[in-house]
Amino acid sequence: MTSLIESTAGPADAADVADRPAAAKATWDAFRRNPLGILAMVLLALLIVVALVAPLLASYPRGHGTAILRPPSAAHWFGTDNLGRDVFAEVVYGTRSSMLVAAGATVLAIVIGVTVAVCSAYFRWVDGVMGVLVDLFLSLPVLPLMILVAALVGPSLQTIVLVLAFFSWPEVSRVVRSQALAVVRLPYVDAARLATGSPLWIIRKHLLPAVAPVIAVSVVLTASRAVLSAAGLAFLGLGDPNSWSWGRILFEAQQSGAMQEAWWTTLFPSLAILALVVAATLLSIAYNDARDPRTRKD
Amino acid sequence: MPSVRGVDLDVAPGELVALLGESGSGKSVTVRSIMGLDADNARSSADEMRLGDTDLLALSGDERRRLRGHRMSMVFQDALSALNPVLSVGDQIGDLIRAHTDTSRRAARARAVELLAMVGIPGASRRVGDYPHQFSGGMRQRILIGMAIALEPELLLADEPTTALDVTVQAQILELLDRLRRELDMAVLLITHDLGVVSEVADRVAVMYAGRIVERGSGDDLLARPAHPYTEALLTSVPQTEGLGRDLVTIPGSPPNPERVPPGCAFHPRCSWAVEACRETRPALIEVRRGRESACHRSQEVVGAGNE
Amino acid sequence: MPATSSPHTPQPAGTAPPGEVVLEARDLVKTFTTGRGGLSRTRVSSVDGISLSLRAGESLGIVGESGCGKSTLARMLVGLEVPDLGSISYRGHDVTAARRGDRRLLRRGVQMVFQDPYTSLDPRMTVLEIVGEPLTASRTGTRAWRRERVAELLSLVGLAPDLMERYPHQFSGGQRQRIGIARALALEPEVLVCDEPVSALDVSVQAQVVNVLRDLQRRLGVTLLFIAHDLSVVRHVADRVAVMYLGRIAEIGPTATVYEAPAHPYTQALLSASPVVDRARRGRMAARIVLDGDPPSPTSPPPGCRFHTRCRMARDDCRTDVPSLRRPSEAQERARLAACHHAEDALTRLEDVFGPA
Amino acid sequence: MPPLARFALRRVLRGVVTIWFAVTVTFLMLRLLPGDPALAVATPNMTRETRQALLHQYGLDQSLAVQYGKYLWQLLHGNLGVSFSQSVPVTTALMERLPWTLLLTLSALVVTIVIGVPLGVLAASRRGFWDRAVQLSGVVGQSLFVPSIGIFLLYLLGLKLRWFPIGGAYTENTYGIAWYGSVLRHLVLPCLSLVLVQLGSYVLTLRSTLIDALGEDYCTLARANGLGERKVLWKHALRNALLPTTTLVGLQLGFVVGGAVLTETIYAYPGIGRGIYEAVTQLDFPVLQGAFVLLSATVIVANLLTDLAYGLLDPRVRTA
Amino acid sequence: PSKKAAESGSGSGAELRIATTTDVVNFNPLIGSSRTDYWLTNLMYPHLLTIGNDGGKRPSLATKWGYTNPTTGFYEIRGDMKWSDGTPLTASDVAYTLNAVKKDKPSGTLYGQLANFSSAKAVSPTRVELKLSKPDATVVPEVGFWGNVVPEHVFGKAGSVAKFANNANWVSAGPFKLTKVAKGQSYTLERVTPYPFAPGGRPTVSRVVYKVYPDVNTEILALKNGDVDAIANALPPAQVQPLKKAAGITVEEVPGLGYAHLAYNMDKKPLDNVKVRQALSHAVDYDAIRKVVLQGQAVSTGSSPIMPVLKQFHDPSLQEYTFDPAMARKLLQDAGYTADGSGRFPLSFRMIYSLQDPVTAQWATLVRDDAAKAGITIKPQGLERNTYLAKTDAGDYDIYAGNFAIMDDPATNMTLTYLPKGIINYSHVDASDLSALVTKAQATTDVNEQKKLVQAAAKLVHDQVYDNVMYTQNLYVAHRSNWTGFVVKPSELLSIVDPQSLANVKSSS
Ligand SMILES: Nc1ncnc2c1ncn2[C@@H]1O[C@H](COP(=O)(O)OP(=O)(O)OP(=O)(O)O)[C@@H](O)[C@H]1O
Ligand SMILES: Nc1ncnc2c1ncn2[C@@H]1O[C@H](COP(=O)(O)OP(=O)(O)OP(=O)(O)O)[C@@H](O)[C@H]1O
Ligand SMILES: [Mg+2]
Ligand SMILES: [Mg+2]
Repeated sequence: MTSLIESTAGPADAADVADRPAAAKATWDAFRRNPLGILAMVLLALLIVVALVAPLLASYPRGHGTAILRPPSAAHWFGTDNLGRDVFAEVVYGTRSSMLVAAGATVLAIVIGVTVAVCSAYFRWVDGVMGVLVDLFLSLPVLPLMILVAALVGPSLQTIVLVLAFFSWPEVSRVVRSQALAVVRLPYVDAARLATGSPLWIIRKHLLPAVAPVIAVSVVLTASRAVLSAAGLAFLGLGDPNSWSWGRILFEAQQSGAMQEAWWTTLFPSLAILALVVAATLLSIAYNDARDPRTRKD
Repeated sequence: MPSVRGVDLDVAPGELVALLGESGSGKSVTVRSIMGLDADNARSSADEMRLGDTDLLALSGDERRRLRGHRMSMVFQDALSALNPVLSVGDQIGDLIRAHTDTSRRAARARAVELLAMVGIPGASRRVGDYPHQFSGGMRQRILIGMAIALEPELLLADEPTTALDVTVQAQILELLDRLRRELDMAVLLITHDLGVVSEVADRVAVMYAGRIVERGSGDDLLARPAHPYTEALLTSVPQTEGLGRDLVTIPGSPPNPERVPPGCAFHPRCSWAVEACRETRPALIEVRRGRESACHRSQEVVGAGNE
Repeated sequence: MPATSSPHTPQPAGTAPPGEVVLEARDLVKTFTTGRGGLSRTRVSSVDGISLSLRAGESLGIVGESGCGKSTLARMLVGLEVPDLGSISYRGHDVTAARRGDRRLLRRGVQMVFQDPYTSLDPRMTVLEIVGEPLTASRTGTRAWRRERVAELLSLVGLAPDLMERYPHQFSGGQRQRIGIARALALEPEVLVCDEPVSALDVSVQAQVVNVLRDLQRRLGVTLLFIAHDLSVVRHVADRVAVMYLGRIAEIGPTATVYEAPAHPYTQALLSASPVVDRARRGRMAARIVLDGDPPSPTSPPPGCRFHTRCRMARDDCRTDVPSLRRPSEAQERARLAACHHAEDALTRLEDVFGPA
Repeated sequence: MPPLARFALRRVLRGVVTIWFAVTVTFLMLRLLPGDPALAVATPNMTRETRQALLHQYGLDQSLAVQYGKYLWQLLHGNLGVSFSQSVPVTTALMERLPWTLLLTLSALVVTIVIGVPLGVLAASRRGFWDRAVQLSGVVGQSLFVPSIGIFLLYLLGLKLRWFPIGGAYTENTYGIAWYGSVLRHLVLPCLSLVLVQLGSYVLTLRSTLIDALGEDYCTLARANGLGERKVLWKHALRNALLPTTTLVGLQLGFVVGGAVLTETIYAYPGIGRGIYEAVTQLDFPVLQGAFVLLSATVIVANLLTDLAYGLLDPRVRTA
Repeated sequence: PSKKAAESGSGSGAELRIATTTDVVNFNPLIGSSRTDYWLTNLMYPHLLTIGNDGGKRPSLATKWGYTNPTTGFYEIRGDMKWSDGTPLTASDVAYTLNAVKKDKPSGTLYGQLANFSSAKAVSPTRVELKLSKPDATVVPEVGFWGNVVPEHVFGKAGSVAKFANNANWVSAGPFKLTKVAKGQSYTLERVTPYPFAPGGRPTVSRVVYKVYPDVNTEILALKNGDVDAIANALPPAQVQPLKKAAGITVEEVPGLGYAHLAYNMDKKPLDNVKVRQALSHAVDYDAIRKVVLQGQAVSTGSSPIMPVLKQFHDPSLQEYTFDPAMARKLLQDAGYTADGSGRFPLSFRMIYSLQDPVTAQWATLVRDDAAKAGITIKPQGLERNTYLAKTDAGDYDIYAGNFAIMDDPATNMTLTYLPKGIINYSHVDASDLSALVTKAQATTDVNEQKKLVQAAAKLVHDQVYDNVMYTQNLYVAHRSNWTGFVVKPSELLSIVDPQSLANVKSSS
């Protein structure tokens, strides 16, 4: 057999590529080539901008208007609700508080979840206790419990944030822990153990940076799940009645009985929820794909 | 980005050719191209590729597929990951047999038992229904070999079949391969980076560096009188009894990054023989003497030095 | 490539006069419990009654098949793992329990070089941070001083100090392994435990690292524990060698003795099975000792001599009695011990290993 | 002890701990957070005296420890107590609802798997357009807000097209075949929206694990052995890729059963999720506690089943 | 058993399907608290009295009622009613019910009416006499209206009526009897004969099915879709017009007997100052609330606790507080407050309301915004129902916003609302002149005398802002137009699903 082979292949296929500092550029390059990822990022950025500059886009929807349950028009892009308020303004300000809630809950959940995860990955004995606790938490029916707590404590922004965080950290912890466990088993952590006796040092210098990408993905997913859960609570009448959130618009539409006929009162907040969650999910997928050298190439 | 360039190989029936090269030098890519199993992101081209009198390049994808496992087969480096963990060993061998021949399920299984016995799995008939994880590393490798020879192929490509194994088990496997190729008159292309293995079993040797074959020749000749500085350096850097107490001879620098292969001779930055010409022109693989080819501007001198 | 000696070559603290025991292990036993929960919970006997002593300045090689417990032993010796039974003492201090104080003592005195140069360096740290980590973490010295020290260490292992701002992935395997060695040296340990430091490297690079280690030993008087599965490398590096089989030491003694006259059937098989780059001896393929079967699983090690299942010389007593490490009768080999009931017998059949001379 | 018995014992033990945890969490939440069940059943004309009597009747005037001890003791005897608001045993109140939730979630699961596996395979094997399309719709589905999609489906398929009834689990006063037919018709919309919402995660998981599996050596070997791409995909890769999906089923089932609140609410499906919501509004402590016990039990059973399925699929577990 | 599915169309075999938004919580009418409980149990356990559109009591099971002396009341009841198991419904059932409730203290409304009641006795099969512990004119009409009569031969066997679930084997005195329950889904009731208030003693439809929907949106969908024939709940104001226009659907107007109000907690500091309360009263745009939130479906009560619908008590001379921020500011200045540069007074009030009450939830924000115009800060605090109740009970609010479903009898209601110990005295008013008037009105059986007293009390409430009654809401319910013969009764509790209404309704298509 004779053969003359000319073969071409892509860049080196090393599993640790993603972890290199230089990989940031490679990740970004790959990310840039994913239209869905870019779309998601633009969408997310847009929503964030809307949240930030809400006062420039619309005045805070308060009081009542005269035109009640009017379909979308030039004056009211998204129509008006049963008190004649501008649905567009409601959605704009809803973006603000929905994102605020998501951000607050996510920060809390991430802090708790990551702390627990990293500690259980590093300290065996913590893992024993916290591992069981996380497992137990994960087997609790989350949404019903959220409803219960929100109902008992009384709905307010703080309550919602706390409730969401309280029930989201175990999932964060689960995901981060499995990654952290893999990292803890890596020889460079052993090497660090031989270099210093301080667990805090190792966690701070080695463990946290290594799980950072997982945390990043976790942040996005926790936030998007928080948006859905917060909307769910609001829809059941357990949202903060004093700030506009997408869930509250839907809840009020439901309360006024206008849901089906006045489609604009439900369509736009629903689309907003969808847009945020889809954007967040796509972003995390695109980021993961870009980070993983195996999927990076296509 | 090319990771393998202009590789020319031939293996005769019953012959064991060793393809030697460091990690990343493109050995596996070569094997995959021969099998027609390029990764999604790889493209390979060849001027000529034939198996016996079949022109592989002229075949359609499906014809090529039917060749695989039947007339040419392959043994992988890591037997644990190469065997499907959720299918029984007998099932996997049976799949192979039934993919190429019109065999009943039962007959395929019987053949699987036969093969397992042939590669030295004790209690083959009992173990044919077992799953990969239930076998030891050496047994798995033997199972892979059994699978590869199931349809008595003309060509067997063994990609580092013993690297993951201990020396004692490695010896078993090498012996098994050696025996089978003689019994079945197979052509074997053995990929390895272990000079010891090459020295033990190879009839002919091809040495790869940075995606190219830099030297070829019969085993005895090549190992005794390397004609390429890389082969030479490789041989001297292996700790040997003779050199005890002395520092090992090292090759300075490190293997090139496939993304930035140096111009000219890829080995020149590490080569103690390097001259100006090496930096600019890539030496072709040319015959140094009968049955010996080397890709070095100074092959003659290198061989000569070895002869002293 | 020998390292260029720098003007301020660091001397390990309190270098012991050669011959004195620095690190001693007695009857170490380590068993792991494994299993993905549920049904498959099993106990793995990883190290079973190993005693060793390392003398200042010597290099002890450990060889053995994969999974025989080499790494576990190494990890216990550096304090990464606590033995179930047995004791470890460093310079006479019992450091087995790995309490805080013990750890600090051990860390200063015994350091480790890891097998895989790719995963043993944090990809997110620069060389400066990696090598200087032991110093930074303990807030030793000023920043500038640490920089100086890292530069020194790098040149000690033959790396240009101006590479210290780079990240590990910008280095080749051999260079990385040298970074690992430099890191291990940062605390000026007396003992360097090297767990297969060259196994992951290509032959062409392996030699560089082996040379660096030998050079360090010569110049700094570091005591080396060198683990490998490649017999030829160990032979090159080690003054003494220990052969491990399934968690126990099969044979231990001066390198030359063990390689030239192995007294344990397992050592013999190992030596005979190792491919040698020597075409002249190619023909022995058929003649050599090829062990039957596979290594037994450490989850259910065989009783008696653990090697008896594959031993060509196994008799009844091997199946029941655990052989102790003893000196085969010949008097001139006082330093060599073998754990075989029939070591004398084995010594008479050496031609099976090397073929007829 | 034989390994199987030990395994069983461990599982049972874990189940007991899980239930205990669920009970305790709920118990403490109900007692320590504000909210007074006597007020929940209050009418404007209720006097303080009546409230006191009610609290006494509910046993809520005892100390926390006593209440907790009593509850656990009762639970040990399989007694979940008596509903505050309905005066019937909690078991009765819950068992009326559980079958509907199980019907809904299990049928949604079956449909999801039946649709999800081919979609996942399609996405993994036809990279490019199909992959992106499946991926995108999976993500969109996953991101849908249940009430939103519910409103839409009810409006479109319920009111405008009149294909499906609005709310409920069956048509009253139908019998025999007609009854089963009506159950099916009522099931379609809630099931559809559950499927829409959960399909994405299954497809995406399956897709990525399939892609991983297709790149594994064993698939390369299968190809090297001359097996057709279809066989490689469906026999070699899929079997392996189904494992993580199985885990997901186990993880999600409990979640879905509890999370069906919104679906059940929007479609007026008489399941346990809505039962919980109603119990919350009435602060019916025993029913709430019972419901969480029941849901935890469901999760445990679901995990046990997935473990079994995992064992069937993965010989590494089965034959260990 | 294979029965035929819903025989739609005309005739006596028809089935009436009614939508509701909540499940039955409890089948025991003496405990039950949800609306659906009330609607369902009313079809089985008769009330002694019913109510007219003016709030006046009308005969039902009782044909005559009154007082023989200030501490003895009586009911004369019909002799022609029977329980569905054949046992006649007699005065002893009535006496049993009242005595059992007094003894077992079930949580329902009835027990609250029995404060001054000591015992009842059936003096004949058709006459019950009530002993009162002190003179109280409200006991007979209120107990008669609120209380269901339950069968002694069933409930008597069950031990305490406060714990009896009554969840199977129902016995009914008509017009319908519960036969099948599917929690979360539907309740099926079958016709009971004879039923004296039905034409020919036989309810026209053979079966009534209550179907449970999650919310009014779905109910409306189901009504349009034909899945149900009527919706029991009152429509949200915004849905009245669209449904009136919808083909095949009839919207009925139901007089409201309740009112919405703001109660200023006089235990909390500046709210004990009448000027502050008056300022607050002038800082609400009542008209706008009625026009926008209630879509004009509400009427002013003239800021009086006696609604116009209660014609015999109403005092048209009381005028509603005007929405007048300037006036509010002036009143506050009189009270010694000064506004800061931006026109804000240093006054901030926390106003609680229930999130489950959509109408209040909507106007709560309007109240806040109106008050802001007068420089007063109001912070609305929407609460989940249970928390709302808990806070209400604890007096943990500055302003209470809410509404009462039925305030049919001024004297009764004033004792509950304005006496210091009154359990719905949410403004915590304790004024001796008001208390004196109310107490006297409660004890007076003379209607004219009582009218004078309650009007005087109402004027006090109005002038001193002991309570700020905002409006009484007219309710609307919808049914499919092919159903006719509904008898509309006031309040959402009765509306078109009152037993007498359902006994007469028929399908015409
Ligand atoms: N699928 C792929 N995508 C991108 N690059 C690849 C791929 N496969 C191989 N390469 C690159 O091609 C070069 C040759 O790889 P190959 O696997 O043939 O080396 P090798 O000689 O077999 O090495 P080893 O001894 O480590 O197995 C390497 O640089 C490798 O990174
Ligand atoms: N953390 C652990 N948990 C469970 N089992 C372990 C652990 N570490 C080691 N083992 C087991 O102990 C035995 C000895 O392992 P060890 O790593 O010491 O072997 P080794 O000689 O270093 O092998 P290799 O040459 O492959 O590195 C093996 O069977 C291994 O599976
Ligand atoms: Mg390879
Ligand atoms: Mg090891």
